[in-house]
Amino acid sequence: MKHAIKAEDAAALVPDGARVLIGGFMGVGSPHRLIDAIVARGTKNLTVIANDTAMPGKGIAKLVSAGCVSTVIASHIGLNPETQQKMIAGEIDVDLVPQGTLVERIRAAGVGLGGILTPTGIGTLVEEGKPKITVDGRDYLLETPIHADFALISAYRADYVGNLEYALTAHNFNPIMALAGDTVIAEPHHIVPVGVIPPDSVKTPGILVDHLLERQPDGS
Amino acid sequence: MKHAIKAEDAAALVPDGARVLIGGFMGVGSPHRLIDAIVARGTKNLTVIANDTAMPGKGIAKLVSAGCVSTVIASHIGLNPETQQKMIAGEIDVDLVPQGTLVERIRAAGVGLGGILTPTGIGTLVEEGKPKITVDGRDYLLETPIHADFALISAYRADYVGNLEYALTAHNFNPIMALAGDTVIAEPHHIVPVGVIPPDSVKTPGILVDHLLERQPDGS
Amino acid sequence: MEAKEIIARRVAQEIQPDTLVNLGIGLPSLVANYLPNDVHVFFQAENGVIGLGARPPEGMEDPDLTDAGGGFITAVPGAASIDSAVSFGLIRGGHLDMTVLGGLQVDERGYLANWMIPGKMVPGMGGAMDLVAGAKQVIVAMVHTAKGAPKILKECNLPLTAKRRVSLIVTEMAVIQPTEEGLLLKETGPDASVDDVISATEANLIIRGDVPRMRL
Amino acid sequence: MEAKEIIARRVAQEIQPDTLVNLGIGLPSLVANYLPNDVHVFFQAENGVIGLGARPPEGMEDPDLTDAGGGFITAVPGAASIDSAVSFGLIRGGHLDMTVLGGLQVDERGYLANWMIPGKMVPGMGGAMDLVAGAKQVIVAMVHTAKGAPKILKECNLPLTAKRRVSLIVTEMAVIQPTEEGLLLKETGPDASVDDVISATEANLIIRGDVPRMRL
Repeated sequence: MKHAIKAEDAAALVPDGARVLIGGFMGVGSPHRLIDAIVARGTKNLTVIANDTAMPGKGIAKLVSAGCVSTVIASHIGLNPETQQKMIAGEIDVDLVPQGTLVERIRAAGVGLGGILTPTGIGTLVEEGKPKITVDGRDYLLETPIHADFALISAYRADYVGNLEYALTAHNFNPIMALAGDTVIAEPHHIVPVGVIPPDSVKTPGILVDHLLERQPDGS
Repeated sequence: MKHAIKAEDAAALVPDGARVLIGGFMGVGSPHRLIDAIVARGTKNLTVIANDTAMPGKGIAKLVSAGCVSTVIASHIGLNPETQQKMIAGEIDVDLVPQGTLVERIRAAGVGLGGILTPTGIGTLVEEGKPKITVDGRDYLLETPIHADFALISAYRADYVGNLEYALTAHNFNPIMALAGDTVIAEPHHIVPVGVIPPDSVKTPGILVDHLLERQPDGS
Repeated sequence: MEAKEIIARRVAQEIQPDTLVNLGIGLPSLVANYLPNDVHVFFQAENGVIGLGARPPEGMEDPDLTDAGGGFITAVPGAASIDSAVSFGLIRGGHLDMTVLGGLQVDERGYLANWMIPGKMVPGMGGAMDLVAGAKQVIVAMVHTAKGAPKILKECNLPLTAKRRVSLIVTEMAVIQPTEEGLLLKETGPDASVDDVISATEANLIIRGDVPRMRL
Repeated sequence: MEAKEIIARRVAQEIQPDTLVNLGIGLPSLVANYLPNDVHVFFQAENGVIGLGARPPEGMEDPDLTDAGGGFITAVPGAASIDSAVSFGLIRGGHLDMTVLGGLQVDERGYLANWMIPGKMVPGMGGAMDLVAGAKQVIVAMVHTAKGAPKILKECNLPLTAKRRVSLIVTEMAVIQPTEEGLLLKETGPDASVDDVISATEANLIIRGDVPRMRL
């Protein structure tokens, strides 16, 4: 059983310079209270691995604006001009990875694979510096795992074992990232007693989750 | 929308010599009516890719007994002495693959990867003939995709779009195999109208399923 | 008719019933508006839903249900929520029948560039590289020229999205099919002659007999 | 006390609270019977459940809920159903705290052989290779000898399950920890002296000071 903790206590677990996976797609399904707590704490030099950096004022964009981030590994930063400006100004390193490759590299880290072979990126800038391997006459890039110290994820519903359910397009990277962080902190919308979530509805088994964020004090 | 078809009509789709993925683990979560229909039809020379060949009289074991199978790719045949006897007698080729490698190779075929690097099997007989690749100082085997002409799977509940839900340990290989057969035939316990299965409960999107088996005539 | 409407209407004709289709954000997303009512397809939003529905009525938005551009959507009956690994597994694994994408450039080889302008605009490739590498059919939907300059070139000078010949290029001026021999002009736009298309195109075009007009 | 009970009782002492544990079929599965009531762990059955519960009362079996041996089980509150890709993802990815497996042979390097006897018995490795390669701790639970012949050898002559040093060997005669220097005898069984263990073992054993008896 896990006791739910306050967002500020969860944020305090993440040190300066940590590598953090953050769930969400353009802010949908991101752990918003946890992000706010990290901004409030003023954590520095984070390497953020996420699909995108959202749009100004939302989700991961707040970490970028607050100067918490030194490196971004993402598939898309197009809706966040600030990330692009900081990249051009040399304040943030940005590593762009195709979305399907990004999620498979995170999964590989989570499930103990040494890498995967993907056709995506063959013949493009993405193949620079990567081994090319031919299988059955077709070329693939060898893409290696992306490990992280933390996975900061969002979920629809949790129980106190840490089992998680997700809603609609707020799944996105969250269930995969839950496999790949050394420490996994989940921010659920709801927390229910153990036994309420049916086994077939659990998408992240609780044994993967280290910390649960408590609900909002007002119950929302 | 898909019209549910009879087991005998589904079995008729599978020609002699086909490569078929069959879901199930020791018979749990196998498409039993479809297997019976293939046995009744007397299909020959199947290459069966499955976790195991169950135990005599159950599931895939019936295909082995009926002489439908010429090759088995599986992780375990220990509870089926008949498979072992036929292997020793040279009547069936058996390729043994570690269970976690088997499911990842099937997944790789289903999700368009050219292979995966796994530590499983390093330093054992399994590594014979396979490229060894070092990533971050650790050795991995390159394991290649396992494609198939058909995936014959079992599910708990379907709708007429073909969306599937699975129950408890009857998930096993079914959701992964649904990705990897050129033609996917699903045998559900129940079929419900479209819209009854919530989007978050769907584990195999209907667009992957080509044919649904009708319910038993007696409604069971 | 506006250029975008011509393009969207023409692309809509390419969509086959009972398929899975991914529409990119911007111009491609307009295609859904022109699908005949009796053609049932499932639209995928690569952020995680199969069975994307129309925009919800005001006040009925669900913050957990958006498309890949972040806009609110609904889900049709029979929809499925999927995570990003499954979503891109479907794309890379050849389960997506068609993707419709915008383009910056396409060339005689049928190669597409649509994800960056070095030194100027680096949004990232998002899902585009996977979509072009993995979808069964790739349709590029774009206006024919950019400020008068051709976008259909002998060879792309912007970084490629994939080294894969796209299936079809649809602009307001032309429908062009990349083939092994080069770019085949299949149709001209409602307001464009064959000569108009040739002069607005840098790439060589293969012209076989009479080229019909689009029927919209 | 029977050999199997000694082994199961002793292995149970190794299990830490709030961990994820996989018990192999046969002897290892007995370990669950000897876990103290106040130690909460989740048991995984690799065929697809986390939170394996006891055997159901007669008549309450669910054909869709079995363990890796095909026996009927129940699920504890907080259980999760998972597919084989997730199940082995957890195993290979280092999320499984402990696996307890049977053994045919273990050697001085701590390497385990437990999946085939060439020309005689080829059941297949099932999940064993992944479990030994991936679990944080690997405990081999087996009787010390087979028909009087040692099973703890200088070097395995049966095909290896993995080239990985297992964490602990527990038999009815001894608790042995494989180390970089070799096999360290940590405890003797309730009815075995150090000399008894040495003579029933082909491998060299490292013996440091007084070797305590198991406390069961």
